[in-house]
Amino acid sequence: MLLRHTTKEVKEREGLTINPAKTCQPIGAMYAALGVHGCLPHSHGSQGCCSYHRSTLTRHYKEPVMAATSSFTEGASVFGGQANLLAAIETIFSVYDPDIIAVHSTCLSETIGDDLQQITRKARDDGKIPEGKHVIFASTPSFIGSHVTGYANMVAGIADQFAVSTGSKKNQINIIAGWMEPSDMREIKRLSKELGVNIVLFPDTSDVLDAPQTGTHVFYPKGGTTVAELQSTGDSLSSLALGSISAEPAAIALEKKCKVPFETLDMPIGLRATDRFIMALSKAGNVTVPDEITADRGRLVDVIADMEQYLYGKRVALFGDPDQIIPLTEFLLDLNMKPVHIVSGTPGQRFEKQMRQILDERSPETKFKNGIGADMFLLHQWMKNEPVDLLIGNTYGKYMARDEDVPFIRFGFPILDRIGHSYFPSVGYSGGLRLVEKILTAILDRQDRDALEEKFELVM
Amino acid sequence: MLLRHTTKEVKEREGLTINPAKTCQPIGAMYAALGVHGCLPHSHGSQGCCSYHRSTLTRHYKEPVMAATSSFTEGASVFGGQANLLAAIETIFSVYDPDIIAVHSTCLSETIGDDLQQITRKARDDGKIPEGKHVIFASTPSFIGSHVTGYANMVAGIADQFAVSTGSKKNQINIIAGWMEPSDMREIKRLSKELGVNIVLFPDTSDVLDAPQTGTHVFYPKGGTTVAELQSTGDSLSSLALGSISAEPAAIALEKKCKVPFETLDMPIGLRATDRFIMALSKAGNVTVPDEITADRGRLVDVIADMEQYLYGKRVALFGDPDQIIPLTEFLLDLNMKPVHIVSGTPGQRFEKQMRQILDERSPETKFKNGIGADMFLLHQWMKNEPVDLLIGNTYGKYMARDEDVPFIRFGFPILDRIGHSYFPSVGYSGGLRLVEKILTAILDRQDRDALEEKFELVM
Amino acid sequence: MEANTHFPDPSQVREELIQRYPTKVAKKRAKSIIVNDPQIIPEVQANVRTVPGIITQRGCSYAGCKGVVLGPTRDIVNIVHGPIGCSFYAWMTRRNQTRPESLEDANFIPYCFSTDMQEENIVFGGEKKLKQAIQEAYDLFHPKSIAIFSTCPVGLIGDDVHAASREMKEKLGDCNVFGFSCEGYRGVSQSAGHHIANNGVFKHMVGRDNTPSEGKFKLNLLGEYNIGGDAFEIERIFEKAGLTLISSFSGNSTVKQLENSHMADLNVIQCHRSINYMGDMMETKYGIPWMKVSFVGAESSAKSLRKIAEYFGDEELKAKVEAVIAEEMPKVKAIIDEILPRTKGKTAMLFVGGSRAHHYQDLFTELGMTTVAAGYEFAHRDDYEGREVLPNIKIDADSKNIEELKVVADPELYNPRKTEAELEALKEKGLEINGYEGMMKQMTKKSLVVDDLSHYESEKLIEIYKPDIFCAGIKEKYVVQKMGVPLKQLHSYDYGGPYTGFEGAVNFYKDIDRMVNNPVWKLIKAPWEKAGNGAALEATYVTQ
Amino acid sequence: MEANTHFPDPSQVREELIQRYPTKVAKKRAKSIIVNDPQIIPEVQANVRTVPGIITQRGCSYAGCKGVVLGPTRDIVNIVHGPIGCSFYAWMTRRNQTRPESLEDANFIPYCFSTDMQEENIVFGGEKKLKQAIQEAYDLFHPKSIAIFSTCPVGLIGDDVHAASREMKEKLGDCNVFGFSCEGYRGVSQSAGHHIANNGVFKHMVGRDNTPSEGKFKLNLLGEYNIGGDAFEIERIFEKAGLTLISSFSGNSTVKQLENSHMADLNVIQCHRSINYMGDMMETKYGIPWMKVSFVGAESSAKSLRKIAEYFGDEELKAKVEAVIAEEMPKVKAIIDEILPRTKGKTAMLFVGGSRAHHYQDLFTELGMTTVAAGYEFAHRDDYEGREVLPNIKIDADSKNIEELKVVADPELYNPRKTEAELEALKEKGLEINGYEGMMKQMTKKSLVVDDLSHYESEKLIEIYKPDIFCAGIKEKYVVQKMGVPLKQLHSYDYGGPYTGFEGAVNFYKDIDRMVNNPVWKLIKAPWEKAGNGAALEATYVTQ
Repeated sequence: MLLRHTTKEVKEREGLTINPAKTCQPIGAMYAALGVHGCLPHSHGSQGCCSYHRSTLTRHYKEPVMAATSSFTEGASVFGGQANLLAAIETIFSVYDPDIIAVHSTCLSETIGDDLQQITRKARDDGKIPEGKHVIFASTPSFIGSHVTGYANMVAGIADQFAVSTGSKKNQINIIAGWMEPSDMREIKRLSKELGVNIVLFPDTSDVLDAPQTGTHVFYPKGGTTVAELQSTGDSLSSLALGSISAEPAAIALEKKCKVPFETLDMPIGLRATDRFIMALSKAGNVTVPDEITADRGRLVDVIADMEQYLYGKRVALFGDPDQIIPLTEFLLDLNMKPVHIVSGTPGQRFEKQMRQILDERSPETKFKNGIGADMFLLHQWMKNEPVDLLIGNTYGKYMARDEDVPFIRFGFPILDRIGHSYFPSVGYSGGLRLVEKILTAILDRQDRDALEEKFELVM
Repeated sequence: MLLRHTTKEVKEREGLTINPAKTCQPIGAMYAALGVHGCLPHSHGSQGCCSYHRSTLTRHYKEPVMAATSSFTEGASVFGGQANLLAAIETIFSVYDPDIIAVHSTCLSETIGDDLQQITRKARDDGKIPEGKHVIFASTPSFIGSHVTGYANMVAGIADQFAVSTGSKKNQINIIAGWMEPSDMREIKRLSKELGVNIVLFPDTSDVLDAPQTGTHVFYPKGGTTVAELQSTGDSLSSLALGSISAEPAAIALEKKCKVPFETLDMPIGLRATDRFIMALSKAGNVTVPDEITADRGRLVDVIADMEQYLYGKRVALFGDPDQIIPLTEFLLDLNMKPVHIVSGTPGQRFEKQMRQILDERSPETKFKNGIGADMFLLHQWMKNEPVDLLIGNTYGKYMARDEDVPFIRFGFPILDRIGHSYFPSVGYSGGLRLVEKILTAILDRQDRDALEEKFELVM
Repeated sequence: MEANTHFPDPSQVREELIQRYPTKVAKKRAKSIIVNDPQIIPEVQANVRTVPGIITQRGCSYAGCKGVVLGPTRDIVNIVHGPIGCSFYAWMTRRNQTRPESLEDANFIPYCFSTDMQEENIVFGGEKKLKQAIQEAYDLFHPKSIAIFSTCPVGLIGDDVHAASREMKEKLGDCNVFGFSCEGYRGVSQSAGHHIANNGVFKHMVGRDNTPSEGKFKLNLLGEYNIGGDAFEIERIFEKAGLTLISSFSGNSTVKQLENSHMADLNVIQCHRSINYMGDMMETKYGIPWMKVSFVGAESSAKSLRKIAEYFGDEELKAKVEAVIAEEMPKVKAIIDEILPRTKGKTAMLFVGGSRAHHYQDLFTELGMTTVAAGYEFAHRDDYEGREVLPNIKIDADSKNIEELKVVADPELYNPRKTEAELEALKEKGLEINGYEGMMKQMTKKSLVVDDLSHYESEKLIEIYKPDIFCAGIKEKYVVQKMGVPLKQLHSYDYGGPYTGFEGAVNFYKDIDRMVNNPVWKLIKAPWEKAGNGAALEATYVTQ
Repeated sequence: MEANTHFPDPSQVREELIQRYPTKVAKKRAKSIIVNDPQIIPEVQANVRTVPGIITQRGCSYAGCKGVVLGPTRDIVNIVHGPIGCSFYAWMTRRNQTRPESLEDANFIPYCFSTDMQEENIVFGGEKKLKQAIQEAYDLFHPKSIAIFSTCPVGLIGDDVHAASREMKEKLGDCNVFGFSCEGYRGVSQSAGHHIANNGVFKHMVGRDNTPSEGKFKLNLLGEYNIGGDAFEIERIFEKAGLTLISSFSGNSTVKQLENSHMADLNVIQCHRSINYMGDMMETKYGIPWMKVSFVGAESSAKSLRKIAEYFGDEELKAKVEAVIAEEMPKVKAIIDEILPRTKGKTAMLFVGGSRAHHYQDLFTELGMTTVAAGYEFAHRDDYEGREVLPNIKIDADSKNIEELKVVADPELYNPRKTEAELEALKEKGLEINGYEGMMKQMTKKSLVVDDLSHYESEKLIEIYKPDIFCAGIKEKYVVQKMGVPLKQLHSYDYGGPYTGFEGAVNFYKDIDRMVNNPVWKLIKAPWEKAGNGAALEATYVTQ
């Protein structure tokens, strides 16, 4: 047993988190900033934060992840980090020449009270920001929220600090990407194009964190939302925020600053969430849905219908980030599966509310929990008490899956031990098909493994 | 042991085929005909043939497969099948109203000597073929070749019987699809569009054998190459035949009939075969390759580079159809893997020649065999003598994989127990990425399964 | 029970089914599309040639002989003599399960053997290659028995598989080699192949081993092919009831069992169509009566057990059978009670095989569902109307070449298990010995009976009746499902089962419940396809 | 050995590396970029603050303390006091392998423990939550020991983890609880954390258990963290040679071993940077000499074994060590002979850690490869220039707050294992006791030494030198590979290993061979990207 100390008996814990189902805000801010073209994320704190975040993102994407740090030492912690950040800005623009530096704070700089707005203003006043270049920021103390809210804060910061309302509307819709893979962002763009709606998608890590091997390291890869696009978001007809936790804050910021109305949707994971996305986007863009999208949808329904017997009633435990696992839970129910245990480390009442909406009618007995105490240790204990047929979650799930001998699907962040997530989308109908394929493969492989010889099936 | 009677010792066999790595011609002809819009395949033989072919194709695609039969009884076998076929043509046009009936022969009708050309001519002369409708045919006796050559014969028949040379060239390239999945054909079209080359792809089973669930059964789904497109192939600038066994005969037929020059390529499976396809198509269409295709290629190379350590030296056994496993073998070598045993039931010297070209330099010790005697029983025996790390082949491989406890990837025809093949392409760079993902998943899942607890890896 | 009255007039339906056919075809098909009346049992045209060009469910003689009857045998090396396809397509595709007692016992089911005939064998004859193949199979596997199956060209080119088999049998000495002339063109469907298979097994296997068996109540189970483990469940019940199964024909069977099967005292027949020949021949030659049973459905299983007990006439056995039923039934009832509210009132159609379309109606009845239309793929009139029509059936040109074995009482082994008087007494108790009443008696008035349903007719029927479930085979499955109607495969069971006996009934109930109540059928239309787009509202209910 | 002469003038390279920096930065960086001369050993600026904004490889003090030194301990519950991230990122990411003797033995390595501090804990203090967490950990797991690691805000808000630990240790009674003030901002890199960890382990663990151990030749292995199973291989070799390993610091170690480690008679140090404090402190307090060894490389392993045998001065041991070497070496040589022709003449760069950049050069040397540039991520001048420079190192403001423990000889346990005379004699035999000569003596003249290499410098170096392989960490891996140069991770070993000892050397040779000769690097350019499209020809060679 890998997790040999995990007991079946569940005891209430108040002080100790074991095997968290979340990490801290700054890494989310770093990821979000990578979705802006020509942007260098900057971690205002100790070197360790930046190193850890870069390492984790690198392991997930198997791609270069560039970011700088204010390299706090004890002096900075005592006297404040302004000098470090000013020095960093100077060094960065001269050595790495980004269009934008996106600074996020850490628990350290927040605890000592560094004011990023004030410091960046000073940097500008001191002439440390070259003409046409930008320094933006987001407050992301590690002791609040999670990596998901850190992402949300940086995306909101991007919206707030770039969007300009010129007074004349543009025929375009903002799509604010919740925390999703580059492949997902690429698919959102493809779908929008197929639908015939002009969009500005931000952030957009496609062509950044899925860059080709070319023999050259391109420090600022070709992807990412451009400054011009970001500025234009203030003139867009409306915004669609894909994810109430990770994307909505940016939509609110845009509404506040530029009066761009918004609608918040689930991330388009699974059939119905994609339906809602397509409906909302076609409505926002005033277009009819082309047959090819309807056909793609029909292919997904077709596979679900054809393979329903293998999905029916299968018990699933899942953990991950709220904007992903909320629509995934709905999708599992549409697959006639049974999500039985769900945890998400990210705090917030939206999770509970949305889960209730999905589960109350169709699966009121499902156990779910988020925020403090909603860790993988708890999930594992639940699994020991009420076993499941399938576990879905990030790479750390593999330890539970092996101990409990449960088929396991990698989904979410981080995925450190397999490739594919950054190249093949999970969103949209095609993403739904991929999820169904993965689920079926997991279930059928297990059936094949465990079948008695006389029950080993040729056709399934 | 599922295959408990399979001995390690290899004995030469002359009479007995055990667990074949092929099936018979007519099913290939049926599959090819489904790739023509409005076409009903017709099996000129006993009912059993048609029933078996429809069943096998249905199990592979989990889709309706419509085809009719001449329903031979003893009388027809004695007196010839002309009456049956004429009756069938009449019934079919009145009941099922296709644009085209594509007749293929069977061992039965071939043995008794039915002449399809003569019978279809008689049908036309007798007024049994309505105005504007077509009856085409191919000779596909089961005792020659394999399902692959049956496919090739029907595709050649389609080319030969539809193509018209009007004397004025059209700015388009024919792409003759070797036996591939609807998903592959869709990807070929997508790539050609991205490349900016006008093509006529035939046959084309996309939107036929991957039809959406709509609540209605569409007898002739929207996909398939149209008659007009097929007729225009005679005016195309050139043809690219994707597969020397399954596609080249149609290219030769077009050259013979309409003087359309052709080039034969491997099916674009894997990096280099796709390179050659892109090069050939860009040359034929006189276009430059857009950056997005180069980037897709770069992403595939990137993943190979990043994950090379898991691929390196892994020993692979594979079986399947020549036009697929030839480029797959090349791809495995490019992945730095070691194809060690290869069988293909389809006879013909092209296989040996092409395999030699690929293997002689990089892996001269690889065992391969095709045609009579190249069955899965032999492959299994080879595996018992020299074990492998991975088996690749159609669903029937699962029995060997389980017995030998070898990871298994489903690839080829038929795949009866999983979904995905018809929706996600194996061709092109994205298809290569999918293959690499599958290979890595198989290898890494096995590593995870077998790892000692202290060697169980978080990051891979 | 009357079929639900909101259904269209079945005779109008019949008109609609045939109106698109050419006149001759329509005329012919009309005779196979019958409005049922269980009181009078109208005649159904069956076991006739399918019109060429019609998209039929049917297969061929080879499929019936090799695929259905011999396929499930575990320790015979079944070599298909012909081009590769026929053997390939019958390779494990029928899910005949088998359970050898140990790893040392033979099990050839996962293997596909073929002579893979090439053009030269067609031109110059394939006997030599066949004999070579037999020799190689013997050298590799040393089986007790090797069976040869002829595919279409074999008969045409004149290969004598029987002579070749005899020669090799003699040469090998300890291996029983025999052939079947089951070329695909024989007869009009699989049915011809069943008959050929019955003949071959009877001639070459039954009666070879006269070793007496232990057991007080010895019977054979005929026409049970252990698809999805059906035979396992029946075996379980037999064992529990104290019945000794000598041999199955042919699910989970062995050569030894088949060769010893004439030592049983009763043949019970599950699939009448495919194996009734064997029952008759064993009755004639050995004096073993046969009795139609059905272990499909919990009630039918109970009834069949009681019939068997009654046959043996032993009070202890009867008590044991009642005890078994009393133990099994409550579990079944509990599931029924849970599921019935969700299935009651729904409708089914069954078009499959030569027996299943009849017996699976019992399971639907147990679920409160009505069978509105049914028919067989390859049955004969007796399977529809009952064996009493046998003397009136005209054998047409397509079937008359199928050999009828001349069977007589065995001078040594004939031993009538029941006297005429005993049989009479049993009949008076309601036991139909050597009889079968067919499907139609059980179906409601005005329900539709269609033999050899065509694809065209199936689509029409679905359009008109909109059944909640349709039962057929793999070729029909996705067509029907594309129309939004779940299809239950009754050949392969959709890779589920077993469906026989008590446990099987529970499996079936659950599967049908899952299928007819699956939410996926409500997901078919995209919100933007729904009228007035009022659905857009519904589609956004999870947003905030 | 001279570096290959076709390389650019290293001092020009140095100019190129710094020319883009702002003047002050350039001036600072220039002192850390040194052209080597093994004869004179120029001074390398090291262990100084990284310029803010520079993209550095370095991490923080917490990473050095929890991640590096304490992370590999198996049966301590290591609770990170702070917001969730720090604990999350150090969760199994360093591949410290461990092998408990049975399923009953504790193994907390796959667990991540955190107090997950929230805003209220920052505002009102987190000690209460910390004590609650300790209590909960104790109640759930009953560990022998609980260690607390402070993250950045902890020191700033004034949580006293030491007081809290003492209080809980007393309360729990049978659990040793102690804390580390390893906040991320302390020092300039992980190095500060190593020192803090050394102090804590020395204070709270070493010397708690005076049970004498069996074994004639007892030693501790310091600075070996069992990444990829390195310690397992060294353990294998020790056991084979008859050496008794009392404790590792800290790969595959247990509380019991660490607490008993002062009973050993020799400390051998693998990673000088992270653990030399421990060697010195144990020498002072217990009289155990330490000796620098390296088990990276087959020759180094042999040499280190001989040094240990020489230290113990036992002839039998020496003979046994020679026997082990004689047995192991041929297998290594055979592989080298096979691989060398494919690796000889190739070049490597190593920028990693505080020890590996030095020792892995040996493995490359064994492969016939030249190290053209190398440097550490967080080392001190002594790791470059040798411990003789220690007295001359100026401690700057960033490091002077790292506690230096005042250690004196233990009144009871101090026991010098060797007399001054014996030590002198050993030195004369070439054994450097309590010494380390550093990396630069071993490197070629004109090779480049760069401390705390920045991202910018690494890209420049690669552009200029085009090395065949680059060794660094995960953050650098894909950057370098995007440039078409394979990168070998020397922290995580790319999830391979072990690389120590004889078997490890073979593993490394094979991996490097695979990497530098991988055909994938030839596939980077698409045929249409190749000049003149002559490549199109090549690309079609398989077509017919």
